Amino acid sequence: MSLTFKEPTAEMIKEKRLYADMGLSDDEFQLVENILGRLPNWTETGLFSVMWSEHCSYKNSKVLLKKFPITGERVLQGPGEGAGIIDINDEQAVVFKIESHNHPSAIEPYQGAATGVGGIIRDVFSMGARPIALLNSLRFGELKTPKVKYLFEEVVAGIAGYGNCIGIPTVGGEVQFDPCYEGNPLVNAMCVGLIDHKDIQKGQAKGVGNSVMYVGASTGRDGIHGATFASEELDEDSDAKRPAVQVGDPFMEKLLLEACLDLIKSDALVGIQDMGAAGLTSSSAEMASKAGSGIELNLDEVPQRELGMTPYEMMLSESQERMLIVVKKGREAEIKEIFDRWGLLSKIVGKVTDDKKLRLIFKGEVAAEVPVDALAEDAPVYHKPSREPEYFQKFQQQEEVVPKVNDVKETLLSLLAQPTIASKEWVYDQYDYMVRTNTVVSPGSDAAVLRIRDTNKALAMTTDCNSRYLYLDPETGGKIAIAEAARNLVCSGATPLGVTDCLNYGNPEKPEIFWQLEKSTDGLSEACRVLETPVIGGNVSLYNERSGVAVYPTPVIGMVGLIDNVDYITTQSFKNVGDLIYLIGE
Amino acid sequence: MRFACIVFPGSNCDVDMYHAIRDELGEEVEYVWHSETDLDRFDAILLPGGFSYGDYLRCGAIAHFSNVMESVKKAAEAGKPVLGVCNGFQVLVESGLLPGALIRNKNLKFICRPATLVVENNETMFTSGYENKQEIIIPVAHGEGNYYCDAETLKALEANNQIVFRYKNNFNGSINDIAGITNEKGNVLGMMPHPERAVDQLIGSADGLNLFKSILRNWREAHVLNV
Amino acid sequence: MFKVKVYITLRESVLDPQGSAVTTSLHALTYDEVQEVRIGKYMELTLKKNDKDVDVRVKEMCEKLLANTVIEDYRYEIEEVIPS
Amino acid sequence: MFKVKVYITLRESVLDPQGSAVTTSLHALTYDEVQEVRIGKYMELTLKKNDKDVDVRVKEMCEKLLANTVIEDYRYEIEEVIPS
Ligand SMILES: Nc1ncnc2c1ncn2[C@@H]1O[C@H](COP(=O)(O)OP(=O)(O)O)[C@@H](O)[C@H]1O
Repeated sequence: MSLTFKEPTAEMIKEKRLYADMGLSDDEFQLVENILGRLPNWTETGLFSVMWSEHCSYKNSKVLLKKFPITGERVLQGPGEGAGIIDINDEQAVVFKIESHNHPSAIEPYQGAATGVGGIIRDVFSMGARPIALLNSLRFGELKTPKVKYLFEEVVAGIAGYGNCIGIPTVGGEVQFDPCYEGNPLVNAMCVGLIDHKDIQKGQAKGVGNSVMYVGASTGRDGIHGATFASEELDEDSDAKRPAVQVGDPFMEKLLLEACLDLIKSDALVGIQDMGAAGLTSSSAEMASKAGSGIELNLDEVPQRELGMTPYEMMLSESQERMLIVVKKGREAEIKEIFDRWGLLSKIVGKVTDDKKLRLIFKGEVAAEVPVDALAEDAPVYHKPSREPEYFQKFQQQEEVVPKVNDVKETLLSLLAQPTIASKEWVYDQYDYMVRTNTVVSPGSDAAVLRIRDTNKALAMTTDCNSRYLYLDPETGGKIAIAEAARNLVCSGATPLGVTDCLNYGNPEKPEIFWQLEKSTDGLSEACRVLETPVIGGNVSLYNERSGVAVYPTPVIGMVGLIDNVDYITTQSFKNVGDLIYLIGE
Repeated sequence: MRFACIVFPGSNCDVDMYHAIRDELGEEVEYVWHSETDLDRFDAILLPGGFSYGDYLRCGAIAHFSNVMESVKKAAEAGKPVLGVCNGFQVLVESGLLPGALIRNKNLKFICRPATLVVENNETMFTSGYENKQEIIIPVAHGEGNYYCDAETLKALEANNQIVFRYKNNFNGSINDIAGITNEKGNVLGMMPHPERAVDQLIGSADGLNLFKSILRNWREAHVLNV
Repeated sequence: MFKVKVYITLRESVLDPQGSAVTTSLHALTYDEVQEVRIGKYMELTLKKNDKDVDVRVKEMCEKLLANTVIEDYRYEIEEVIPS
Repeated sequence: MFKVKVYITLRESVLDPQGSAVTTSLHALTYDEVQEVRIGKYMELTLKKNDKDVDVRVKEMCEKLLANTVIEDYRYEIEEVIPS
């Protein structure tokens, strides 16, 4: 990114189809032109391209997500905010969400995984909740090549590095190895938080004239266009195309977390949102759109880590550990004091307007002006063609195979030696799963259990998905994934409360992949309905392919359950010699 | 008895320490921010674990310049009990209140697990509630807990009975299996394992509670006349 | 025998949280003249002489293992020493 | 302005598990000529010029903060540069 780079003119962007490199299709570019009634400039093209990426807009998956049951007696916040919220009685609630960081982890596994953890934690504390636990779900190729071993080791180290440092216990997760993930590992991170009902925050920019403040780390050129990058297949050029890798700073986030939890006690706060994917662009556009307002940002005020940054770079940067907040006019100094105490930067960067536009001022001139709804909500929605894959038809016609076991002992031992089945102690030994001393059931059991201090309650939590089942039959496999998660909770003594899901799939533009998505979301939805576990949030990660080969359909399920009385926590291990062993179920 | 629980930016076991004292030991405890300078009102000082200043550069290196550390030194000189756990131990070592250094675990990985410790000296104000050679289960959670010191220092530690806890199975490479040491006077204890995480059977072990009880009992004996 | 010194630094746009923390801390210690600190790695390798081109070999080692070229730059110096 | 380079190395008597791990990995990659690897830190500081003796100041910074002299040695190079 040299300083001599001159931004192309609006005409050039159109003529040379420069928008295509940013991930916009011809039709989408035309739509932008229609919305604006003119050609977008370079910055504006960038804004649309990230906000209309699959990662931010769910343009290919929206139609499917609609099928999920999202309501229930206990649901306080369903999909649509940083994280969903479920009531757990006594004016308390549990907040949770899962998110993917697959592509960044494929490129730089340590930092990719670490920043994935950092991002999901921000989603939870931006709701006003105290994060109490982390979980994850990982997929790699077969643990045979040095490359896979490297990815595996570094991803685990990155998760540990971030979670341990920030002091949130990593209490559970799952790891599976299969050749289909060889070129495209999956790294999904989940965070669970605890909140008092009265502290629940929203990411909204309400109140014309209120101030927009920027808090946390300063902005650099890292991760520019990360959201678009996440919405493309990896190929051999990915290395060349990739943005400067984001480096996580868990120490900064620890301070930000504590400061934000102080902040929510202040009635001067109007709204708060994490700058995650698409950074300043998505946080400002979404906060304004949700509130039916507009936002004007003065980019000269944005704290910058590097010299000579352009509006395009600032808006698209995905530097970590930053938040955008909206504050009542005249109360900015109080807010600044809170961040000062934690040694953190806070700065007024703009104001709430009533014109429903996102307007960017740079060096005294308007650098971009676009309708916020167009960015946030009016992204095109596609219903891609769907086709049953041939492989599926073949499987269906196959006769049932009954495995023959000649030597039980040998078979058992060889099964136990499979990395997917073997003990994961090597992994969780590196996670501080005890910090904050609430972990009653540690990793290694069916679900992790954390007590809630000063109550008799506990929360059980798990992540699950057997993608082989989904590959064989996405609808049934989807049901199995939900059922497995629920069983894990029930075994621990908990009543399942709800679900967060991360849909990791291949390229949805291929009809066979879209079919997998369609069928598996049918299965997931039905199981959630039957088990009364509404989906309160989640994340979609498509284009998980390397050189044209897609991963198995992998909808990772995060589920949380409530245990009313800590005396009724059950664990997996055999307890006493002479106890009887029962097999129940089919 | 009044305990101070020092909070540096990045401390994260402060809450655990606080609850161990308040809820399990049943004594008074207060969080003390790193910028404070007066610790006179406290009878004992606790430096909790975590990642002060992100553990950037070296664990504990930046924290030891905090304002509060001058007062911690004064408290140590005055003979008050000072306990540093994990990152707290690292801060004590960096600030010279305890000898040696803590370097990366020999397997280069963070290690979190319940560890068996052997009580090597039960004649300190921290360990009088244990038997000598008693084995206790206390969790560890650290990436840089590999205790190192030169031969001369080691000799002195052994000679003065300053080695208070050893690992039964040395998993991190510490010299002579050292898990915790005191200063010469015996009122400053640094240890990598977390006694504050072992104060309640519900979360796995209560073997650490005796350490806090020992501090309390010794303090009472010294301060409360005619009991 | 060769003594090789390898210097590994973070690429320019890459955030250096460690360096920032050290800068802040130096300021707190009143070293106000400090403007920036960037922290990298320094490695000393001892190599036996063999029939391969040492420069090529060291470069390979850096690319493959010693540096993470996604976020780091490296440079090295090779010095031949006569073992005493 | 000064550019200062600080090299921090583990003292010889201190084990370097990271260095040993790298040696093993290099051997696994068939770089058999590698006899030893020692890993330290390399820092680049940018200092404004002031009326104090830069050499004294840098030495202090190293002693106080940048190196832990219980386990580490340090050395540094100071170069004056004219900002462009
Ligand atoms: N697979 C899914 N199932 C249910 N809700 C989803 C799913 N994927 C995304 N969502 C919801 O859509 C909303 C927007 O998601 P996202 O853009 O990932 O949020 P964020 O701004 O935190 O990145 C969130 O509330 C999320 O919970």
